[in-house]
Amino acid sequence: MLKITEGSYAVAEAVKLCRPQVIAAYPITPQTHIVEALAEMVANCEIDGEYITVESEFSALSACLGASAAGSRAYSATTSQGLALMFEVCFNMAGLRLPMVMTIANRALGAPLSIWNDHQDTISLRDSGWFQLYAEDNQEATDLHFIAYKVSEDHNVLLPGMVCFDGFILSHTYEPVDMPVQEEVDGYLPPFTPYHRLDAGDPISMGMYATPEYYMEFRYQIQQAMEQAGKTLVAAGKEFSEHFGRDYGSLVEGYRLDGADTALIAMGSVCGTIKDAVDEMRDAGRKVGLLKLRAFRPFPEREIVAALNNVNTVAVLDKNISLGNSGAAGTEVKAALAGSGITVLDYVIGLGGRDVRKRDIARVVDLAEKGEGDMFYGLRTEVL
Amino acid sequence: MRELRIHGRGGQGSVTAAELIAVAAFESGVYSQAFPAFGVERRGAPVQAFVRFSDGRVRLRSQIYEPDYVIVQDSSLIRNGGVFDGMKEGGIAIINTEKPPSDIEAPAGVKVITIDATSLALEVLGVPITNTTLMGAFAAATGEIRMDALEKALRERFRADLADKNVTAARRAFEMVGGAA
Amino acid sequence: MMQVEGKCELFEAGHRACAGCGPALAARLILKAAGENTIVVASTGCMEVFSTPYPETAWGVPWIHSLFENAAAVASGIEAAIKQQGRSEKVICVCGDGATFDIGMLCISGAFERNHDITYICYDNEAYMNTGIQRSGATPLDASTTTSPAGKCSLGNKRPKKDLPRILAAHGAPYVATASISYPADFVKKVERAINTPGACYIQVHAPCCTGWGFDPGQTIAIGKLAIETGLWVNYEMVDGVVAKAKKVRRKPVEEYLKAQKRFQHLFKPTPKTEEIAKIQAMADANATAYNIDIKLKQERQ
Amino acid sequence: MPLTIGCAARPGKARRNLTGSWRVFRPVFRPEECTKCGLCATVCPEGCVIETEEGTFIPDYDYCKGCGLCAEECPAKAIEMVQEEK
Repeated sequence: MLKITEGSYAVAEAVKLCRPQVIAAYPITPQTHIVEALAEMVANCEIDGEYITVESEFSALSACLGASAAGSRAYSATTSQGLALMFEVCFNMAGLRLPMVMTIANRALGAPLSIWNDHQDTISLRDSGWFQLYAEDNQEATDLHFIAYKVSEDHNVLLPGMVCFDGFILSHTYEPVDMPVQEEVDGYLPPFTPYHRLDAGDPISMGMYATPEYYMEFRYQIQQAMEQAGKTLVAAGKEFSEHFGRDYGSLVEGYRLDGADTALIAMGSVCGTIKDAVDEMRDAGRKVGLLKLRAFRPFPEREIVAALNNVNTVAVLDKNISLGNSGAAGTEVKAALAGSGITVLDYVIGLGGRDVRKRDIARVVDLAEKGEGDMFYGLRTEVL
Repeated sequence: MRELRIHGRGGQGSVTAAELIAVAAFESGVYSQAFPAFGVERRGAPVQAFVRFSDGRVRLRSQIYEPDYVIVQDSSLIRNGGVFDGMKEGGIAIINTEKPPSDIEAPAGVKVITIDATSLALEVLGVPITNTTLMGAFAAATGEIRMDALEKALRERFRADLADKNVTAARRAFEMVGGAA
Repeated sequence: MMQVEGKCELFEAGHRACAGCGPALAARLILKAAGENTIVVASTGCMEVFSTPYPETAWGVPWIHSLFENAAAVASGIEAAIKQQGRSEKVICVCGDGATFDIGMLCISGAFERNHDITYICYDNEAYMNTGIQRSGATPLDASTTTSPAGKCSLGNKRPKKDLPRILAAHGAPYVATASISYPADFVKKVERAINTPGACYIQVHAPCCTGWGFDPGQTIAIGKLAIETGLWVNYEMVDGVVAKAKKVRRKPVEEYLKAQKRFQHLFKPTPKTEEIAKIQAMADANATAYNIDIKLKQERQ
Repeated sequence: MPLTIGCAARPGKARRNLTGSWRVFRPVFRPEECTKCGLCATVCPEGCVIETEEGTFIPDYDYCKGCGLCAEECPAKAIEMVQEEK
């Protein structure tokens, strides 16, 4: 049913519908509304699960790791510094091949301290073995939770997943969301069946150490699981559209790419602004389109190559910066399109909550068409 | 798509006003989007909140720079400047003040509606919280939200006795501005 | 006398601990006490490494290792999960003193404050043995380790051991105990009591390390006994924050304990550091008073 | 054997590792002097001292590392450590 609600509450409602058994989370701006709502749901027995009020994000994810290992569906949410504090557990959980879903209300990393949105937090964990999905709006943020649990718990995948949605820009925005009912979600997302679990009836040792004779093979296994996650995401996204009518059957989403000379590439909520800007530019006769990356891990290289085979120029908008190199998506798109003859330019944009307007998108396209790029876009040169 | 910018002070309920106007708009049959100017402002500091209204899903995520409508929760905010920035020709500004519209220095082409929301809120609610009153004025002045939809939104947000008072405040403002408009 | 179950050890032979390893004995005794209906959560450390090189696990019960410092948080999640699932297993953390006293304090404090139904057992060998004998918050005063070496200007570790049992008792832990592998029956009894006490319980078991402390592997039990007989280690129980029982001894001078270990040799050679030894003796005396451990002879009482 | 997902393993595999090869000194048990107290089995860090049908004890030399704790702690002094090779 379509209802108007805050993004955080939509996510909390989606999480509730996924029937989490153990929730462990630590409050941090701008994630707080999600965990407050979940705590209330547990307090009112709307969620039949345990809510652990941990003393740090590090413990939040550690507790989720334990819960998942014991065979329960686990959930957490965090952002920015909280995610950074989880760094070690993130790698560990993926290596242990324990499923769970975590919502990230994307936020910049300090210093300087910033509570505002960019993607530096999750991008910094792209190598951790978690699959990463980025939502454009609160409908997508809601829906991706059902898909993420299904994929994470699939025995061919067994990797944890992050559903990333932009802090404040989505988390604190009221807008209409079509929220499924419990029966519909139950029909799509089966109960968690652990591949193996800590169980005195069938003992197993988890988290052993691997000597050089084994370590690489275990890492290769995770890499294969990540590739499988791509396929399972597509399948689960298609199945989702059969159940709910909204299609997530691709790791990327093209918008008005037909006949486009210049393609923008972006992730998250800025894609909405870009779509409006593309419409205006198309109305003005400019051949511009958008390729939205819904998944950043696994990286949808094949899909990107296929979607962009007719464009001349690609402008990648990165709400992150790999300091000492360039934006993460820009670097990877360049690698994906190497040898294609397509010019790929990277624009670091919207860091730390800097607003991105339609006119900024148009200016980026201007720059790209002139061949100017690989830059921080929109710097206030007067303060430099 | 039409856009509303609300100017207020921390603690005056600007964010709640934006949310409830968005809810009422949705109930009135349009797609709406409400969000605050995300900040760390404390009580008393100038704050902004935004609402968009559209016949289709709202995709735009930037802040609002060229509003069709402005609500000013406290006329003292005018002297700081900026409340009318970027307002569209034919736009409507709803200002909480005892003064008549002619006393407000607004850009040409902007229709100014004034309402003494503070006195009305004090009379009906017993506290100078003006956001629900201004929502009623907004409904009457713009037609973006129906009064019955606003009433529904208020009743969903506030518990029974408080809801009654807020509905009364909104309705009184709606009638006052409706009469004037 | 304890039951002997040579053929069905839950902590199996084939592990790679040093010959004469105190912690290995602790692990065996823990599982003897806890039995099969147990989930063990381990920290990174000596025991984890010597017992679980893939795929050769020595653990006959469900066992998980995540990181160095998060065992108590992982256990919190496991406990919540099995409670939610209506299962009956007991959750036990088995972690070294580095993981417990130092890097894991945050997670432990949180888990104890929330009072999860877990038993946290610290096998205390008084330094980071896995990485080559570096000091921890559990290293005793004047012990020479690789990061607190005795030297021309140093007498070894500068501070006495942190009083972790009292810190955890102050969290409201219903049962806190210290034990020693040198008194296996007592240790086993305490583990049984802890796992059967609802809430977060703590046991700190003294587990001498022949390699790190510098003594002959055959002396592991004897060294542990000397720690108790000199009053430098006290075996006691705290129930709801109150010391309920402490093992009484006829105390020996601390020199007997110190002299037997290489880590304290600098207190005797080249010349005896009498004043420093007196400080350590004073610590033992203070322990004796605090826990009332001295067995008094009849004449003395008169 | 294919790798287990997540570097996990079932119990029983440590016993593949025959730590008896570490031994330099071997405990020799003299059952005739044994008081059957079982302390040797209790204190063995390997858990490789086994009770016989007679109630006396023998070490499992496949795993015994020769630490000598059993000999040291035996109240009857019924265990002697002897060098493996001279």
